[in-house]
Amino acid sequence: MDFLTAHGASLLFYLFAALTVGGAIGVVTLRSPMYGAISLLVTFLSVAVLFLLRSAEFVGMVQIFVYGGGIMVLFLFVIMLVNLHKLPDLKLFHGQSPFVVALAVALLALFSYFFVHVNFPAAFARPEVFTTVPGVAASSNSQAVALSLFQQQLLPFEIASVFLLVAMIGAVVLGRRQ
Amino acid sequence: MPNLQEYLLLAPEILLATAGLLLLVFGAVGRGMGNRDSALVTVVSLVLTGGVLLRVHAVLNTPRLLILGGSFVLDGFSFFMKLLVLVATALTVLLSVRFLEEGNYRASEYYALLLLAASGMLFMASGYTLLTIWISLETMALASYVLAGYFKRERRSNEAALKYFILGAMSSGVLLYGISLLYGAAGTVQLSELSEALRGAQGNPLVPLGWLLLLAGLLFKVAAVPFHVWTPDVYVGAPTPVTAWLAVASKAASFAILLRIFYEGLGSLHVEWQTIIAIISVITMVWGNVAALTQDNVKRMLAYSSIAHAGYILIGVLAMSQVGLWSVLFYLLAYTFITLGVFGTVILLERREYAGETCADYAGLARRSPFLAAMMLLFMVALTGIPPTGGFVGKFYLFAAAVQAGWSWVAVIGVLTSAISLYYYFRIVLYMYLRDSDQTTPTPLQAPALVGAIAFCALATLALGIYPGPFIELAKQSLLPMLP
Amino acid sequence: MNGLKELLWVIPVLPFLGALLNGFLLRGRIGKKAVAAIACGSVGVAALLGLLIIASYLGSPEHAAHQPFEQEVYSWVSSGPLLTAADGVKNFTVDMGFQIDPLTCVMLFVVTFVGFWIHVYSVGYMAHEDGFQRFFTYLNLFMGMMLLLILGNNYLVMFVGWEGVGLCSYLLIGFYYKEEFPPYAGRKAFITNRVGDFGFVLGLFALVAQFGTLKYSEIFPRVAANPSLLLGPGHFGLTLAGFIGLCLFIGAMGKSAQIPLYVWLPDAMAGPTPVSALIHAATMVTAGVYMVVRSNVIYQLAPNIGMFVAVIGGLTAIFAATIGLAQTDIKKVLAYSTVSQLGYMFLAAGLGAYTAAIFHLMTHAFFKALLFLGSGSVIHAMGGEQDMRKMGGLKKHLPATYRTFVIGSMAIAGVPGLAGFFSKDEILHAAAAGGHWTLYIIGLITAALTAFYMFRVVNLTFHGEFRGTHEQEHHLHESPPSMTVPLWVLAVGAVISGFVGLPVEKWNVFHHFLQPVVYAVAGRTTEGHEASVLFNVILIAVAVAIAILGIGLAIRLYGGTRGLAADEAWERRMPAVRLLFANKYYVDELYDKTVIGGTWGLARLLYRFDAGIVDGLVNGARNLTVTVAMISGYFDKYVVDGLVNLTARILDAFSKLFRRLQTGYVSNYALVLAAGMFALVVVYMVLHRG
Amino acid sequence: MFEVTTTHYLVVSFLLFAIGIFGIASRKNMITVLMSIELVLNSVNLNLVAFSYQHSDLTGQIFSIFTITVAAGEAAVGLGILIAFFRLRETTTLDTASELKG
Amino acid sequence: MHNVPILSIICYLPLVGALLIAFGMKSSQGALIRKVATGFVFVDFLLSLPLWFLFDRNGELFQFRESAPWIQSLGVRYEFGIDGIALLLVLLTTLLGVLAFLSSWTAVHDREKEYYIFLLLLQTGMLGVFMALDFFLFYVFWEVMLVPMYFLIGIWGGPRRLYAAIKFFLYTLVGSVLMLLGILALYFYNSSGLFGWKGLGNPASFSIPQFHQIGASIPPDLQFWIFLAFFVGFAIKVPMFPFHTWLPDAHVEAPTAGSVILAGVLLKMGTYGFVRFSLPILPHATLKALPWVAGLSLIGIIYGALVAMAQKDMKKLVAYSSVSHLGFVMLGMFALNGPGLNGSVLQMINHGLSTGALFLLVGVIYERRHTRAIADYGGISQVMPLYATVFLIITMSSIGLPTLNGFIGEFTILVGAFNRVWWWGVIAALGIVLGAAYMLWMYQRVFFGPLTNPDNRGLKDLNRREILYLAPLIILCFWIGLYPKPFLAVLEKPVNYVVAKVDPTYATAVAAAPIVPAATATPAAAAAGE
Repeated sequence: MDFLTAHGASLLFYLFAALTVGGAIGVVTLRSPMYGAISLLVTFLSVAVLFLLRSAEFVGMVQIFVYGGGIMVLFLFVIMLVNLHKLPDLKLFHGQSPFVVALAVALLALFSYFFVHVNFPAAFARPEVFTTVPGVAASSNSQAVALSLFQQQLLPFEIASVFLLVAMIGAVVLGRRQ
Repeated sequence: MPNLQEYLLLAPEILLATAGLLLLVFGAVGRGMGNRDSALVTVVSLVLTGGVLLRVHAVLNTPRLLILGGSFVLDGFSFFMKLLVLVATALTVLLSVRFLEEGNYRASEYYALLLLAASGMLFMASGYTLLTIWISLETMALASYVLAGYFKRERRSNEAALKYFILGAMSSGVLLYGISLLYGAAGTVQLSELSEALRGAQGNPLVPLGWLLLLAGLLFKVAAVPFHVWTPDVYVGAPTPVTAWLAVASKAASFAILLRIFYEGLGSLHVEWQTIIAIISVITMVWGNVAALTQDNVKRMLAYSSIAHAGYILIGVLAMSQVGLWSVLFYLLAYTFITLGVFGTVILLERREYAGETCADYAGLARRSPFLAAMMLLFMVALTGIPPTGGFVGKFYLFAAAVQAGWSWVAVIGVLTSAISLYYYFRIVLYMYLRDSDQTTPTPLQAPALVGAIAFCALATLALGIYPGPFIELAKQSLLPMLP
Repeated sequence: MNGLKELLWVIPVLPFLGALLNGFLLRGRIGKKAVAAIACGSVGVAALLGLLIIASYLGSPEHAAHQPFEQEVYSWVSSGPLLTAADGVKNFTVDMGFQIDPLTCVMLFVVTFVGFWIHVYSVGYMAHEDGFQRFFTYLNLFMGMMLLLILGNNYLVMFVGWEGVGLCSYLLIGFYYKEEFPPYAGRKAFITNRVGDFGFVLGLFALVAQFGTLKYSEIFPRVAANPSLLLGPGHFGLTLAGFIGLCLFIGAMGKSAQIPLYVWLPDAMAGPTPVSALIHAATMVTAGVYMVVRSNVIYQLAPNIGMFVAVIGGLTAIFAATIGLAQTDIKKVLAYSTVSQLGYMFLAAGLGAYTAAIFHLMTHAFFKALLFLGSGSVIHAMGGEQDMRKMGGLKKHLPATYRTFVIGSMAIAGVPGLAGFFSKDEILHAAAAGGHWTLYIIGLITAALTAFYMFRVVNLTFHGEFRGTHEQEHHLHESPPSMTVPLWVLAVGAVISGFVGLPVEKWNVFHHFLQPVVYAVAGRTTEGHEASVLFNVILIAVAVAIAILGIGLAIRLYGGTRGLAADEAWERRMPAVRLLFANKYYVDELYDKTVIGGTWGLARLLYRFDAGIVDGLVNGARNLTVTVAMISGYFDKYVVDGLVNLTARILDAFSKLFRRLQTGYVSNYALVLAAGMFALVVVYMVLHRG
Repeated sequence: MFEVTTTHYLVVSFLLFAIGIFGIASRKNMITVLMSIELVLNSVNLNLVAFSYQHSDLTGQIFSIFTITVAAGEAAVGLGILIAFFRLRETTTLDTASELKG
Repeated sequence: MHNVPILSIICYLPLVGALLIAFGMKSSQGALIRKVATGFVFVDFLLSLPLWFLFDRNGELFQFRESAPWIQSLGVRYEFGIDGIALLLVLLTTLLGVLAFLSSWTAVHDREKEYYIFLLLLQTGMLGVFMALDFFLFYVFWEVMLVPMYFLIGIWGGPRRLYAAIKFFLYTLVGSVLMLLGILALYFYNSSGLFGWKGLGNPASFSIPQFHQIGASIPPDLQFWIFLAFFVGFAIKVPMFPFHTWLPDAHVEAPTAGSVILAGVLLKMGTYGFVRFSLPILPHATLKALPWVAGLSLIGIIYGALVAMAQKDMKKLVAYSSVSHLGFVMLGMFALNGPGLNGSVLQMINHGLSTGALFLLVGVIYERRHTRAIADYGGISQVMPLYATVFLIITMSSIGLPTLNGFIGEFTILVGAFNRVWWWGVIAALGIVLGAAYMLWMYQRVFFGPLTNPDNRGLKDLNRREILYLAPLIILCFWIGLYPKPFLAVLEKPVNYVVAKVDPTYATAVAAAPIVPAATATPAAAAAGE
């Protein structure tokens, strides 16, 4: 029990990390895009949990809402729209997939070579940074984020609006029937 | 709380974005706006933006101003780049008018997207944190995906959009991954802080991995080998004006952030990335030029040529000196006019359904329409880098930078490959002047906007070649603080 | 009178003017009379002026001081600083300059005098040819060039004339350009000469490299005073003098048709006969001798080369003479005889008997020109026929020609009292006195052979029955005075010109006159071994005997009406005496079997050798060159150019490959991107992480 | 050893990244490819958040929010393209789009 | 006089003509265009004549100088000026220009407008090359010239014109771009220095006199690289032995006027480049490269002659003879002494005259018979006596017969070569023999012998116009042959200057001509700075 209390966070991490990766694998391996979407959802949600574990509550929520809500629904719509009944009878993977696997493994090796050479000090995080806002009592992560977002990172925020505008137009232009 | 004066300095970007929005709105309400009107509005707004831009930089009393919490910078470099983008976009609009008419697609969204993308480019030129830069890059990219697929009833246009999108998204994922690693190493995304932090973080393996992936993403945008695979297909598939715009504006903007990040943010690592870029540049020049040799499709040939030119520009980048910087800027300028001119001519010759794309369609052009032939000749000469054209001075400047910085061997490859390029550029000339065609109907020069644009480009090309002084001076206004 | 010599430069200009008028300004605008007037006039005036100038020079202080009179017309080539061995960096300049000294006097007199009369002769000879004006243009051009050659005061001007006469002989040999052979012969002559000139210019380069000048008066006196200048090491293991002498002599070989470069001269007979007389007998071919004598200082410093010259000369002399025996073409005989006589001159020059060489040159000019013109007159009468077997008995038809021809033959044969006798004798004397007995013997044999074949010609041509066709016989006629007068003039020359060089030392005007030209080189004894009178007398006697022997033999074999007709006549009159003569004739048969037969055989052999092998070698050389040329042509096309095209092909192949890599499948592209990313990292690690 | 460090996050994110790349490069179905792109972006988010925790710096989190935004936008446009594609070709198989090549 | 920019006027007059024709006239009015174009070059020629008289033989090295800032930020200036060498070449260019134009009157009927435009542009380009005193400017003209030449070959050329044109263009471009790098290296060494070499810190400039001044101080290793770059550029243009294969194609395919200009002027640019840049600016490298360059030249001499002998096409024969002759020019130049250099420059002129004339003559007969195969002729001198005479004179001039121009050049060259390394002279002299062989062989095959080919019976002799444009060449041939002094006098100063610069032996002996102070570059040209 104290083991759990001691290492609960770690256990959670391992669990959801596994789910994340599992979901991802599902996405790329499952034949039916529908199932793929489902496992993608799994990945999204477990990633959200991983966020929470790094004291990023707000981001976690956004992840759940935007991904789990918006994007996933979008995907499902499209899948419905182009209902792919004749999918099963064509090959799943591209002929070159063995190379891709090989390459992915190679990348894995290469990157891990880099990663093992980094020694991150055991997390020394000062969680208060993520939660406290100067001058505001009982502040929360959301407030902190908001503050930072609307002060330091205001410009990107504005640009993001332009970006979304473009995305909207684009979706409309391309999706609209003549 | 950032004060409002600072936002006044963003006037050009804001103006442009607003214009795009308005265009969208007016295009949507009622019967919407016609092609010409929207084009007019677009050009006007671009010109206005240019004016505002000039004004803004006139009121600046310092060569370099960092605002909005160090996320936005105003300096000669961004100024030059913004002007370049505006000019390029304006010319692109002129190129588009007739094309859209033939394609009869709704014009207003098209121009709106152009404007929004342009504003994104302006932000790229001035962005000073990786976040800002990246988000504006994405804005530009997204718009260009859509524009590439704008002729959605054309299978080729759609295919182009598809390829561009998937590969673009993937590459931006890579780029983003690189950024995240850099962030991980430095703990900041603000360039000046980043370079400070990196100076401390020598030997941190995340750093090289970070900038390598970042570089991979950027090389994709500038279409350097081996990240060029999308270019030929997209250039051929996309509507020709969009192709021109991609080849010029988006390439220029991407080079802007490449320079910004690697000179200012990663200057301390130049010894490492110079060699990498040198290799890439050599491969790119060779590959682009050689691959272009056997292309019969003019647009595809031009695609490869633009790949090759990316290689040339990289020569200037890897010099890692002010001269290099200026040479890149000047070259981008010259290249803009030349390329737009070429594509303009192509558009003028293009019949519906992508006729007029193969070299054979240029046979005997010198007889059918001497004007167009002369223009094309001029642009080909310029692309080859023969005086008295901007292309020559540009190449000259680039190679000068390389030689001075001790990259002569890269320069040697550069000059040799540019000699090779003569072959395919002059194959078109050969068709135009030395071959006779069955059809002798003179090509009609309707579409005054288009012809005007071409003529303008031609004049600019010559001016840059015969009296480049002022333009070089303009380029010299931009100084990036970099290590020796 | 004394100032006249200032007009030296006018002499060569006059013929050039003639050529200019006939060749360009009045081309095709004037009649033959006018053309002839211009041509002969210009040369005639030049000749007169020449005489006057010679006179004025002889009266001038320069001559008294044994100095040449020099005249710089203008500065010709001034070609900047040059590092010379003798005196450091100096500006190499050449002037268009002329000089006159005893040697020049002789040459000038010979060339203008003989030249003028040959011009006159040509008027008659060419009267019915077309290209009359062209002919005289070339002839005048030739005169001008020849005069440049002999009047120049430096080697370069000499070289100008040297090449110029070559050109003219090229043009004149190829005068009948509509036929196949003459142009070929002309080109052969020119190119063979070029081969010689190749040596010549090398000699000049060496001189320049040494002295930075080509002016006689700046080289010879210096060297004569200080021989060490030229005794330094040259090339090919020779001394400098040796190298230069050899190179110059190679030039002489070409110009004066010495072994092995003589092959062009017989072919050169394809030209009109006056040309043969003027260029290939009297003047041009002797230029080599002139040049060797002019450079006597150098040869004095290189005795080994001198000996080489002498040997070549001797060999050429006897070789050509023997060939001459076998000829049936009258001009061929004369041609070989010319070669042989030139050999004689070189024999003399090589032995250091420079004045003797020039002496023979002069006399030879007279009688050989005379002989050629005579043969020309014969050919003219025979309507172009040159084969002696078709002639015979022309004596009565062409009396004047006959007489002059005989005089010429006697002169060349060395009949005492005629020109050839004195000059030839002096050469033999030099050989003997120098103790070069082999050469002396060679000289003697040559002399005998010469006498023999010349009189064989005389007999075959003028004596006996006419063996030609009837219509030939019908229009046999003596030539017009314009042709016979020159014959007589030259005949006179052939008779008297010898007396200027009597074999007795102190009466030898010619020798003393030319002596100043032969420099006394410090530390060397020039020719002039004191020989006893008796010695001289013996030599002369031998020479005379030889001459008589040759002539006699010839008359014996070809004389009278050669053949059965004579014998039968004899038998009818006095059969008794016939046996006696018959017995006598056994000797003749013996001769016939041994000497003559042997000589004939040898002659035929050598002729075949000449026609076949030597000539063949030359042609072979040409063919070889052409083949090499072909080969290099292919080399250029397929190798040098091939490399370029290969590059192009390689690029093309790669281009196609790249195109195939652009498959059009997004997935492939994605893979490429990923791979590229991977590669980037790997490259980085290789470069910077070891 | 149970202690979860940034490295763990890096590993997870990298696995995600690799899988995403694999999906893009080897799946034929365009929808799946789009999903794989989302995977890549998610992996980046993991990095950002992890590093922001590492550095106790909010920027990472902010950045990841933008990433999510961009992901949404790209998904929208991508699906738009897909629909147009489907209209033209009646399929979502990528390989059918290979007219442009060479 | 010096306040009139006479050089610029001469240089740009043809350009003006080209523009006038381009915008002022219709393709239909060919006759008019012909006359106007010819008029322009003729006036240009007349304008260039005064240079000969106004040129001060004892004045400073470069005269008629014009100088104005052009691209200040790079230190590029607009600098014109000529020394004796350039003077002769400029005159040669203007003269040959007139002749080439005259020769085109009947030769070209197709697309006359473009033809004359390109020809005029070419004229401007060539003149600019010889006049430029700023290396950048020089390079601009150098490359500008290529385009019109490409068209002249490509449009109005023979059957394989496309191949020949692109080959010509590619070859020369490869050469010149490499040369460009050499120029840059010089530029930076003079000013801010380039990687690995500390610069001299002079104000950035491309001024050629300036480079002449710093020449000696350039470190040998750098000199070597620059020399290499220049060498490729110039050697291809000359062309020297391994780089010559573009020449025959270009010559054979080009129209007469093209060949004339190509042989007469374009080839001289390579040699001019050597004598103007490689020698005086890179003395060390030159001395080091001596044996190699001389070797190539010798190979070129013999090789060109042999290959020429094997040709069946007159034009090709003449083309290869050019390879041989330019071998002489290069050899003389790299003899690095007075006679060699004088001869080599003089030989440039001679080659321009005689080979130009040869191409004109071949063109004359080609117009009449439309074949250049030697085999198709024979006995021509019976029907065209005057033509035969002229051809003979030119032939003789080309094989270096005394009293004609070729002799002076070749002789002095050989003297120089022999003086440098004796066997150079020997081998080169062999080239002369071969030269006589192939030229006379061709002459005999074409002009002598029976008139076999019936097609040749009707051939007309030279007409007035042809005589008109051949006469000056012949006169010049004789003039240079008989009285070269005036030309040598013009050359004396520059030649001594170069000799003194490159070979220390002569530096002391020759009072080096006063170097004209380099044009002061503007401070703005700290350009290449940082």
